[in-house]
Amino acid sequence: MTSLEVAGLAKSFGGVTAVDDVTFSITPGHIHSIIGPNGAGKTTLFNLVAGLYVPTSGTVRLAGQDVTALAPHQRAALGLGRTFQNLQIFFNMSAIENVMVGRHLRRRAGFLGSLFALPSAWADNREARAQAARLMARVGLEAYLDAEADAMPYGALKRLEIARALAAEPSLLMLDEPAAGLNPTETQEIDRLIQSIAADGITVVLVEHDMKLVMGISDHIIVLDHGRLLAQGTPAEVARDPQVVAAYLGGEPA
Amino acid sequence: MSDFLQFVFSGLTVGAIYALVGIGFALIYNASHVINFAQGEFVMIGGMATVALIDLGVPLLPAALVAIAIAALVGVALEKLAIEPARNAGVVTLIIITIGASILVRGVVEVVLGKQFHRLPSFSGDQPILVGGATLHPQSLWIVGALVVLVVGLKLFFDRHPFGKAILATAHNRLAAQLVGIEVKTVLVASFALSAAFGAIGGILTAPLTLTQYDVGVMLGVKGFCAAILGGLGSPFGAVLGGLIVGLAEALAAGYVSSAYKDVVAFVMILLVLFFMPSGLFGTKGTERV
Amino acid sequence: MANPALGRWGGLIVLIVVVAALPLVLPNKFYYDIAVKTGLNALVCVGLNLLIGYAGQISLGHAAFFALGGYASAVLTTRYEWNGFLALGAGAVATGIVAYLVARPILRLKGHYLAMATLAFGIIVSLVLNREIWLTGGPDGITVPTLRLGDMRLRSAETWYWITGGALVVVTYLALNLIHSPSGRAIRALHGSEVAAETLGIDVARTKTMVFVLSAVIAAIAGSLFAHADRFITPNEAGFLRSVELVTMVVLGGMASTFGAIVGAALLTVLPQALAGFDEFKHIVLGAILVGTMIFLPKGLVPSLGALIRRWRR
Amino acid sequence: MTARNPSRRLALCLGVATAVMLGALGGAQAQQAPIKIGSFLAVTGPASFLGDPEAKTLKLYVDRINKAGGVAGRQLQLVVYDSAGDAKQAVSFAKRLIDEDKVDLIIGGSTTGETMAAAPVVQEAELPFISLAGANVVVEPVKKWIFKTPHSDRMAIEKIFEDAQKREFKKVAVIGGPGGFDQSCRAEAVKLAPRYGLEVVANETYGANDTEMTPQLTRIRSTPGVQAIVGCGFGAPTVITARNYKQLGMQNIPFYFNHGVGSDQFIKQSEGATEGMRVPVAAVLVGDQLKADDPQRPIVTDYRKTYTEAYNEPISTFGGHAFDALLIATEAIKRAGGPDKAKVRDEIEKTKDLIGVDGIFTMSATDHMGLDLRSFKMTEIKDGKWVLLY
Repeated sequence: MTSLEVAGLAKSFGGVTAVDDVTFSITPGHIHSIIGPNGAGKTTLFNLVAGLYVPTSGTVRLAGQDVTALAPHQRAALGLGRTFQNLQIFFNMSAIENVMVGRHLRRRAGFLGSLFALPSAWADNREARAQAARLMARVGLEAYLDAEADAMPYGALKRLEIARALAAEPSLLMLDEPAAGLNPTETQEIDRLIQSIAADGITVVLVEHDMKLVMGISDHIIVLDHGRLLAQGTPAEVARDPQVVAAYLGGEPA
Repeated sequence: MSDFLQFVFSGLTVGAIYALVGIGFALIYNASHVINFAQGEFVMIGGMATVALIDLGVPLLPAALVAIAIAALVGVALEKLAIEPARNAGVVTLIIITIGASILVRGVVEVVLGKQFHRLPSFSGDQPILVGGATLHPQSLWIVGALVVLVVGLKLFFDRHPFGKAILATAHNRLAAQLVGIEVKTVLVASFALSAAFGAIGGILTAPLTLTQYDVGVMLGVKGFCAAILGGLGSPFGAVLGGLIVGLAEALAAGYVSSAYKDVVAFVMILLVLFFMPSGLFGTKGTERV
Repeated sequence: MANPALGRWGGLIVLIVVVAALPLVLPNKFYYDIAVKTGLNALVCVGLNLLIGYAGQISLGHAAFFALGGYASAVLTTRYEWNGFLALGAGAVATGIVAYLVARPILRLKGHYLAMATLAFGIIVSLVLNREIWLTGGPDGITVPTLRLGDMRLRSAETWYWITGGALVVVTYLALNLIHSPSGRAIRALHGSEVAAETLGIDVARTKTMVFVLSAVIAAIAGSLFAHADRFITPNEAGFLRSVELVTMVVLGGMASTFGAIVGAALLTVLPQALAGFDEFKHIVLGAILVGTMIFLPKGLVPSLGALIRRWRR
Repeated sequence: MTARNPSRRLALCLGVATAVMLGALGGAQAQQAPIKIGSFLAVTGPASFLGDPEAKTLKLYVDRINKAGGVAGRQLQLVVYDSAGDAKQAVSFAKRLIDEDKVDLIIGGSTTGETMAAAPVVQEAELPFISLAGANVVVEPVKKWIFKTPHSDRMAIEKIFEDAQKREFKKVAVIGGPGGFDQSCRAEAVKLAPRYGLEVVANETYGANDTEMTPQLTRIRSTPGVQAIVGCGFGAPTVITARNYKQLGMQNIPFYFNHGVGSDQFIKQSEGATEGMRVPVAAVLVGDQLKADDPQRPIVTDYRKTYTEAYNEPISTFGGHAFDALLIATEAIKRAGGPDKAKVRDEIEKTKDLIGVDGIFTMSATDHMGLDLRSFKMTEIKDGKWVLLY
């Protein structure tokens, strides 16, 4: 049983092929990283898996189920969560409300229940707030509970996105450059956080530039270059792969 | 057949005005990504200012030129005083600002020139020209002729003149334009002035055919917006085609289907285009980056 | 604010107190009439604010829903002699269905395109109301009979004041419920980031449709009440400028602020009255206020003032 | 179009326009409160042809009456609101006049739309209301509190069709707008045509804010056998219709307009397009051409002189409607001995042989207009002037 399976996936934008015939699978419960130089197609791949882009060809399977034709919110309901390279915070809400949105899939009250404040909506609110507060504490944001999102520092927002994604209780969590723009201390904290998430049994897929982070925590690495799958394997295997060294590691002193 | 020709004449005349307003929308949108809901007011200013000047005894040509200049100045003022201070505002806010500005402009004209409606004498008399059984008003020739001249002029300006090229470059990529030393602020001001002038010319040319009043700008603005969207937002030449299509569709619908529903035609058309071709007939598709 | 819930329900209590106390200072029927119009505009704006302020979707055609509700009441009660309340309900349901049908294709659009599409929809509705004279009476409007509750004829301005005030309090209460519920957070998430909302399992198209239909139904009910309160309605109620007026009320008062919407509606209903003495310059003043507010208080009056008070407290 | 009078729409939720208060300034004799006359008129907007001279006439004559000592020993106070021709605003202003200004009587409603919109409010408030609107529907069926001064659209159509019959026309086309007055006029035309041996072969309509009527006129032009066109309407659309008529080179088809165009403004704005058009109008417009023994001649001459001197602009039939309304009202108040609403209403209904500028009024419980065809004159526009035919 695989957590995520991608077969022959391709996406082109008006003649430019961003992802080209990529096939790989991801086993449950580990930390997987997708690396590659800028423009290798990592974020496009994320967007294809999340369902934000419709692939030109190929299939995506989540936990064995073909989701290629499903909308992003349907994939989310199947246990797929993610964060974004360019922050996608709800800046029109407080920090804790951002995380509470993450509880959307776990709500019981419907639209009318919400409108008329039925007991189910009250219960939802109570439960969501408690869960959100717990998750914010877990990512180290307990000081920001009722802060307005647009007044928070960048590093905190990065962690807020992770807390929000966790609130949906995903089985597969995709993190797009969680350490980008963070200082070394913050990066270390993120490192620990990712490991603890994986320790809870959530499959983590990471896109990251910080090689030290990637090499340190990944169980399995997928290397993309120019939209194509270049190599995959353990950090040690990948680091030894001459193609990878040539294409990526060699080109950038890490 | 002569009826058909008559409707085509009528449609092209009206369409040419929509086109002029539509070009204005496109120019401003290109430079600033603002939809200027005050665009119709430039048309109104053109007509009303010319009427007022002629009433003061100024001959037609100088009166028209001064009216165009006044409209251009209002355009510049709009950019400097209302758009620029709100540069980073959202779409809705900018829409409200331009709507507020249009109310302000109408209010000023209402106070200065009154609320009565006015007319201009036709440029070349009212003797209709007979063409294939249909009649063509000389003023229609002026309107369509002016559109052709302005479009060709605009094309040459964009292709040949360095400043025209700068405007195009800014529309294409603002940051890059800034990096190669284009004064984006000047481009903005010029775009507002230019689109105001186009609107004013439209207003002056139509005033002899229809009537002009302090509030004629509203509907013309909306129709011009239709033209701009139909042509693909941000494409001045698309807007010209969009305007002519809207005008023709209206006239033919009025003639053959129901005059009561001619305005509906334009809006139904725009809805269909938006539903099935969201980037307009001649626009290009963009992709959202995440 | 230390406790957001306090501000929320505190605001509702203030609203109730204002509605209850206002009659003490209203000198005659004419002022009741203005108060009724303020209340009905506020009603529409509370609903419209859910769409514009919270969900972040602009509508330049919302007056169409108001007018559809009003005309449903007018036409069904005059031409088909329906009971007024039945007509009101039918109008709300029918408007909801219309809104549902246009929501999907229209709400796929964004920004200026959405503005254009909603504008076009509104204008089409107003044109139909103008042209179908046999049904609507044409541009000169249609007279609407008095609303009857059993044997009671609801016609005095005072009666309508209490009906409107009550409706406003109820709808405000519902709106506040919604905003601070799971569905409400989903609605607000659309404004914050549609992609993020999608990846958290929010069905974007469905959520947009829900809020669009809800705001349309509220507008339709307000329109029905308006038709009966005024006993007259014209197609101008569906017009482009009426739609713009409604959006302006929301934006002026403050987007994503329920009480802002009410304040905006009150201001733009009462302000023209206050300016009656400066008739000549009324539009200049109004235009200048709109532009000025948007430039200097881009968040609208209520949120901007709220921020000011919070800063001052600190 | 919907965007009728736009900035006003936006600015006015309720609609409040100029409140012109011409109060009793002679403090000495003002022991008694003044008699309040309220009015809502289309001073601006597409029907400003009508409302503007009406408002000016009311102001002028209320002033003169006050200077001459008022009515029934009391001064008059005039409150005028500008409804811009919008029915919605007319209702608001009618309410405001009744509830806030507490007027004793209302004159106004320049247009049929405004009048019919305000009618239920006025009926309910039970105060006399003299409308300046043309359509027959205003007084038919008779409404207890509502009267009107202009000739009705039915009379206009009768007058036009009589003329058409004399010229041996058989087939006519009708063109008009969607407003109440236009609608009513077109309906009368269709209804009355057979009685005059006429057939309405084309019946075209345009939108309230249309800027050109070319398609409608083109269709009339290509309808076989049209011998005359009858235009129903007032204000800007009629001017555009006339101009398009000329622009399409249709002058070979005779054109009649109804009395909604009865002002020099119409001729002036149409720039010669109206040459040869025939219009039935009230006597006031051709006052200088009336026979010397015409009973209306003195009052018409006096009104023309007074108005032109005060405003330095030509008179219109619309100002005349307002003049007559004020005349009927003041005469009734005099007879009633004060502004008691019920008494004034009864006295208005008893108006008999009152010579006004529109004609000689004799009202009754079944006739709240009180005019007949005698005072309605057929004119032709020649060299930009109204010329009395008969």
